[in-house]
Amino acid sequence: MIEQLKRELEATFKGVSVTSEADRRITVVVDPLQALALLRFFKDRGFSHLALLSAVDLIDKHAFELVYVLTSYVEDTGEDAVPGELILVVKSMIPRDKPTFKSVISIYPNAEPYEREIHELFGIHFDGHPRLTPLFLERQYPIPPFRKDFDTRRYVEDVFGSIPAIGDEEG
Amino acid sequence: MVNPVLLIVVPLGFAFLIPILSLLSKKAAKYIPPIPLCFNIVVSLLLLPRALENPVVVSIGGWQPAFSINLVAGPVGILLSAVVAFVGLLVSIYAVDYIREGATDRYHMLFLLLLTGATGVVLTGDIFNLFVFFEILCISSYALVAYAGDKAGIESAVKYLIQGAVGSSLLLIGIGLLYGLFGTLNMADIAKALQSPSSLPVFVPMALIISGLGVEAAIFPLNGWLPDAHSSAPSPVSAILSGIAIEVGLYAIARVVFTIFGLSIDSTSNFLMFLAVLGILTLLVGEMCALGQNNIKRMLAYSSIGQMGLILFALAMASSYAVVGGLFQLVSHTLAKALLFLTVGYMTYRTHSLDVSALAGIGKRMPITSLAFTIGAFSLIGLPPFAGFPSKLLIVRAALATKECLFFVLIGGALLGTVIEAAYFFRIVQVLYFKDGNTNIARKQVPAVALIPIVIFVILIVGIGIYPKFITGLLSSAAAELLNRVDYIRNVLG
Amino acid sequence: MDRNQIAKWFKEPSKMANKYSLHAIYFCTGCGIIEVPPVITARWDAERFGVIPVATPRQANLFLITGYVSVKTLKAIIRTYEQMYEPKYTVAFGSCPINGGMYWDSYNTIKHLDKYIPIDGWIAGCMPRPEAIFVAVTHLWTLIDKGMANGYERYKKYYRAYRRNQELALGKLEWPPLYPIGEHTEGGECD
Amino acid sequence: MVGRILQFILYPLVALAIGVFFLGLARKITARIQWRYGPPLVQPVIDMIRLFYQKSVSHGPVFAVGLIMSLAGSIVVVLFLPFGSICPLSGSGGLLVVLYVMLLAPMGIALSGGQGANPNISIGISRKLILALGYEVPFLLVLLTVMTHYNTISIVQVVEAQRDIGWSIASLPLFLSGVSYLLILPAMLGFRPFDVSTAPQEISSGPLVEYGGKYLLMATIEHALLLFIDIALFVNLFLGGAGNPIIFFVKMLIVFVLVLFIHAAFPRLRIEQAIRYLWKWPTALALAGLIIVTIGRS
Amino acid sequence: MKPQLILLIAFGGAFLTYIFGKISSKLRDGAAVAISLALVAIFACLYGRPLQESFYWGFLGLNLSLRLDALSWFFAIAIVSLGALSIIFSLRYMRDRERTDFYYSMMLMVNAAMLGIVLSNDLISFYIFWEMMSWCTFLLISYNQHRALDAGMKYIIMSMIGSVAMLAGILSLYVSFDTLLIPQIASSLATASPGYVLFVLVIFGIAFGIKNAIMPLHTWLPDSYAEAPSPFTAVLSGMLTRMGVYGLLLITYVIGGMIGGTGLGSNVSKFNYVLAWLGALTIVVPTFIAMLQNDAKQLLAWHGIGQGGYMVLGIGFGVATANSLALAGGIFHTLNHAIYIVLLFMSVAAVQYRTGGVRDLNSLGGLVARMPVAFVGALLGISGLIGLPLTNGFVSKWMIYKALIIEGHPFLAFAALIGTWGTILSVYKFLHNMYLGQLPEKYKHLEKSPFSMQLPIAVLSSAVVLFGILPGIPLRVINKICTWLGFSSLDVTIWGFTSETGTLNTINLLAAIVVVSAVVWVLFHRAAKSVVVAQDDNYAAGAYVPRDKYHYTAGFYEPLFTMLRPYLRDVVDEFYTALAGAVRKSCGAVRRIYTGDVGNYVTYIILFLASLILVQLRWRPW
Repeated sequence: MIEQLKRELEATFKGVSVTSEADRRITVVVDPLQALALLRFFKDRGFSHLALLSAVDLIDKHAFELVYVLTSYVEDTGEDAVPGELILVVKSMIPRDKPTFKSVISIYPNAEPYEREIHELFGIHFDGHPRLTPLFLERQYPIPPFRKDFDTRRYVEDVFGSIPAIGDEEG
Repeated sequence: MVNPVLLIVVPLGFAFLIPILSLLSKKAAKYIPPIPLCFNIVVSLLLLPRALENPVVVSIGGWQPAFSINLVAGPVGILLSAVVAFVGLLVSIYAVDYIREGATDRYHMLFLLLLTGATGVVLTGDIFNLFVFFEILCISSYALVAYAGDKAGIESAVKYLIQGAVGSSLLLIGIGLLYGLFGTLNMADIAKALQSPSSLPVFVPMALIISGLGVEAAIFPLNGWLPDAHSSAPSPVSAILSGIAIEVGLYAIARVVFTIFGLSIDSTSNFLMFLAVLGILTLLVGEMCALGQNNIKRMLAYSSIGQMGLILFALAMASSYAVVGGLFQLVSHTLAKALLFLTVGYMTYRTHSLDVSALAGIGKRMPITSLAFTIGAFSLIGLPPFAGFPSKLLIVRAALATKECLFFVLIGGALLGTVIEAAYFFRIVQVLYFKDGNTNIARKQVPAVALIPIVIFVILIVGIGIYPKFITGLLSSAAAELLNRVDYIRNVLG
Repeated sequence: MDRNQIAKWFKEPSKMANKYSLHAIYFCTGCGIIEVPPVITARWDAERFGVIPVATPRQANLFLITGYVSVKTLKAIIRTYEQMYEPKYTVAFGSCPINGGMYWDSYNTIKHLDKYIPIDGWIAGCMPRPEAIFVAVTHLWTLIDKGMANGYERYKKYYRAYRRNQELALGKLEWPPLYPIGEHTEGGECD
Repeated sequence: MVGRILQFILYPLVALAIGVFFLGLARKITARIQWRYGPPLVQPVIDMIRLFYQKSVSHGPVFAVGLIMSLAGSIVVVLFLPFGSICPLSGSGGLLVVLYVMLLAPMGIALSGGQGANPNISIGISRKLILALGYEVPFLLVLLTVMTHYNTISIVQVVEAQRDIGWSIASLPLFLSGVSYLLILPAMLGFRPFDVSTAPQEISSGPLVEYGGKYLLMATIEHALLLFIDIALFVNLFLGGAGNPIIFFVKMLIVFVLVLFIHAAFPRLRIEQAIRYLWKWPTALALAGLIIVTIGRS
Repeated sequence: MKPQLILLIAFGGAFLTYIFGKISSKLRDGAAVAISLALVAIFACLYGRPLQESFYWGFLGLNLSLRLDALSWFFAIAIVSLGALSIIFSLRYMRDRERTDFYYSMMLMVNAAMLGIVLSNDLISFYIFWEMMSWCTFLLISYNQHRALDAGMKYIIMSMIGSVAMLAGILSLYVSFDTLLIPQIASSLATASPGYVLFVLVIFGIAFGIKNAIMPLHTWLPDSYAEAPSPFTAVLSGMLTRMGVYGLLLITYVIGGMIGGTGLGSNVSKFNYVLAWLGALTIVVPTFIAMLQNDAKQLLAWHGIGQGGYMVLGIGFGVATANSLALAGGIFHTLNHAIYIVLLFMSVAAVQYRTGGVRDLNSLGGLVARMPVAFVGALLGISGLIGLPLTNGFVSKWMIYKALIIEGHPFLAFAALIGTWGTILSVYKFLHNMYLGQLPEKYKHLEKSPFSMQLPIAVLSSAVVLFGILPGIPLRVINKICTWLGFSSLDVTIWGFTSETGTLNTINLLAAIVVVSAVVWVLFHRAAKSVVVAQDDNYAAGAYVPRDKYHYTAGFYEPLFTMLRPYLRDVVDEFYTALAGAVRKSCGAVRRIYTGDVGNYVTYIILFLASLILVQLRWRPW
């Protein structure tokens, strides 16, 4: 079933690499332009559950890697499907200097909070997203905190350190 | 000194004067009719005191009773002719301004003819004479219904003509049979010669006459023509038709039933019971048809059928209270229905549509007319301060006084009819006053000429309502005259 | 425990009553709240000392701040503290409110809680055991006795500094200041 | 005359003392049932003294007036109930007046809560009134049974009648209504199976959310008096209301402890479940009692 | 001072105001107030003096006459004073509405018609004034156009059915005794057959039942109260609907001699016993339906029906078992209900006036801060409605309950008591959603209600408390009415009742409550001070909820409604609408007879004739 999927992928998308690590886990690396089409392709195949959307800050490659983990609710995903669900990991790299990507809410509606979180913590802008408002953090940060170039100790020092203790300056 | 014949001759003369006058000046024709009607009122008021003791009997042409055509101007006759003349006068004043387009002189001539027919029917003591006046009445009303000249008017006039013709022919056959049996045309003679009305040879003519007159008196199965005729005729005409024509028909039935066939006296035949049931049936059918109606004139026509049913029921009970109540209801219905038709005439004229919802907001635009309409409607329902209340009171009391359970059921039906009547009249009052609409019409009163009759009607209704003693005296003597047949015969035959 | 010395009751009833009727507001601020259920139930039974959890700050006079304080929770803590009324005491659980504890370098936690609200008692330990809570309570009694548990007076005295620190940490606060500060109350009328 | 004035002053204080003692007993016994040591019996007194000195929040005049009205209502009801031989206000209206003056307490709290303008309060009050409607149905049936049985509307006469013919709970119809009264007692006192209107976990103690120092003090006093009233009414109507106050107090204690065990053991019902229960068993029993009494009487 | 002079003033006043209205609105307002106050003064000084005057013979030989005695004085003073208060109230309420002179003249006309009913000594004038009252009310109900039209239609049809039934009843009395003077009928009715007495009772019972909205005949009331202009709703609910109660009392007078006892009396007591059970039903069901309403005036309207049940229960039970306490309770409750329902409608109207006609309970709140006087009026009104001690409702309910229990009818008492609890729930929802809770943003700057509205509210609130504390004042008059109706008199004192089966002493109650409240207040103020806090400084689990999002009074008793909703449908109303639909459909069917084709009509004529002759030939019936 996995080979059959692999053949179909290569047939429809050019420049996509499919590798399968464990027995029921496939990693597909695709360039950002075709990412949405690929996700649509998988959705039609029955992978209707977006388990996780996360980002990886590859600071040395000056890129962010967006990782979509897809599974299917239904046991068999095709006629001769192997019993037990199949986990798909779709990765695509976007340049670090202008981190924008298209929102997948149209395909997977439940991606909305994930995209807000990634926007807040990595600063990746998802255009087409209804409201990219902050989700967890209370304050504004110069550099989104999860980026590797964000020095947390220095931030703590100059933000919290600068707040004087009560009672001591009045003597 | 004053001869009742004048009551018929003067209006007839003036009626034929109008076409001649119209050759001279077109406009003059519309001022003619009020004159003979005033004359009639004066004459009948003069005759009234003499008629109260005993009816004035006049035989035209001097022949003996068996052959002569004689008029019996008793209290009933005088009362009704006064009412006919009075209402005719007011409607003619109203028509002066209302009837503008079309052959106005022919309208006024027919109008006078209709009134003479009505007065004749009321006064005559001879059944063939009754038929002649009845024909004058019907033919002039056919023509008047078609006066408007639009498709609906002509079509309903033709229908009215056909049914009227059938009715008159039945009446004629009945009269012929009676004449064959008794050899005389004088009502008193026949009454004297007739023993038992239930024997077949007498019953068939009675049935024929009653159905013939019934067509004109709008009794239930026979009144197919009324809704179309009254709704498509111009307002003054339908005022006269509803106000006078059907009442006169009903009077004729009463006269025939009471004096000629004397059903009230002999207790064996309960034909009157049948008439009472028929009356209530007419009432219920009339009211129920009016409820769902949204063409205002058809609604008023149906309510006339309802009221006729009530009067027939009252008269058919044949007790003194009942007949007084019936006549009182007849008078109050004439006043109220004429008022309603006159007010509706101008309202629909102003809003150019007969639909009830089109009358929204007229209360603000034409305050006096809509107030008059409301008073007329309340009087028809029988609410206290207006004329309808004492008459309905008398009828209900008479029904309850008979102590028979059939009459209890019938009066229950009558009261149910009143509730239905209240339902649709209050709906119209709501539409008039409490729905906004017709803001485009200028706030202009009805022209003065039309305002006079409306105000007089209102004064009369409220006056009689508050102080009914005003006419109850006249009514009780009229009822007495109608009921006891023997006095009638003695007076006429002397 | 001088609860049943009647003479003391008559001398200063409010101080004694405050000592032996500490109603703690049941407000889960951080990881330490898992310690409170065993404290108030069968095994350690805080009710012996008159300490019971209550639902609203209005009824409470003891505020247990249990565990680390994230920036978002600080807003709720300040709001709740201001809704309690004198005399009120706060006890901070664990090392995180003291100096940030193991989250000393996290961008999202408050390091020194006493910069924002006055604290009367500290319990060290990365989640102190229930016995430590009772030590704190008894320590609080002595503080009340000596009149040193005056967090609420300090809050009133230095309210302007507290308010400034709070707005430094949290940005503009929606609710008006508790005590009239005067110069820079933007808009909101003080109550 | 002096005796009566003394009664007027002392009786409410005694009632309050008993009520507060019951509160302390409640906390102690529930603790012991939960295998805990539990606070001293005088803990409620300590809490009240602390509340007396605690500052508090007010939301406007009605916030205080409502509470004063409810507390005054409860105290006046206490004056109507015979306690052993003392009964200050027996002569002015009897059970009907008690029934209507008892309305003042929930109405007062509802009024003052209303001005508190807090969603928890409104939900609490609406639950409190629905629950009240729930237990009123059987409660009214019970009172009507008693009144029709003894053909009087004054409690004092009911107590005297029981003195010679024995406790009314012994006679069959009144036994049914006595049991029905016991079944609805937890709902009237606001104890655990039915404390849905002041549930700390769900609606952070319902109407008491905004009550601070002295307001909470008044609420606790009112709750204490409520305990006294409902149990004293039960003892008077069904257990013969003893001659001297001591026996009266013992009877009240027994009834209270019985209710307390239910309080300590049962989890809280949802409001629909509470209503469905209240309108099923207690109402059936009370109705049966009333029918038997009316048949017996006519 | 002859009675017909009073009526002349009343009716003349109505026309006068209409004419003044044409001149200037100020003059009209002054005239309306002057006339209504004059009437109040007249009746105040007519207290002790019974009058008897027949004034008009002209009406079909019937003699119309007026009288003034204890019963009619009691109702007259209530009508006149409530009329005056509502006129004063509507000075400001109707100021900027159109067609106000029509409104004022109709208000005075309705008051005059009610006076006519109460003063009339014979049934015809009674009927005349009854009809005038009906159609004046119809015109006033339809005043607000739009939805009010259907309410008006429903009202007028049901009251027409009632008055038609009454007309039949009156005329059957006239036919069998040929007198319509009430005293004479009373004497001659004693000799009538039991069946006939039952017939009279049922006919008049229907007419008065419709007007007093007893359970099966109540459907017109909620819409009319809700849609009529508020000051008129006050008069409508206060006194106009209670003409039904006056009618019932009139019937008890007419069948005076035969209460209790066998034969004729048994019929009377059976009828009144059924009436009492209907009254009990009318207490319970509408009160619980009232809980469902979200419109303030609908809620109060349903309570109007419920409280009407108390009166009917009191009077019906009192007559059935010759118990004067229940009868006095019923009559006293009529007065009390009139006072506090008018008070409540006025406070709703004051809120409506200020908030621009809003009366939906889910969108109001927190108005106590902005309209304190209206709040106090509403508070006293609802405590009267519930019957809290020290209010007038309490005393009359106490009388009814005591009579029911002592006479051994616990189930009737149970229905009434459950009605009280239903009232508490729905009335608290009314007060809470309208006055307490969060003040919405848009009503932040609402001004107080104007003085001309506060005056009637203040007067009525003091009346509620005064009659609650000193019930002796009205009870003395009611006692006279009971004796006049042939019942045993009660030993009434200024503060309540003394009787061996249980006394009521409102002064003790007042003293106890006042002293105890003082003590509690002192304790309250010696404790630590409390800080007054803004309404949004509220505990919300630490979060700060912005102002306009904090409104929450919708769906107050949702858990209870989910259980009770299927049982609380107004089944009677659905039945009536179905009946009306059936009538309209049958009318449509009847109209099809007139097919419009002349062939049919002619065949009708011939068929009629043929059938006439055929029937005569075959069976010879005639």
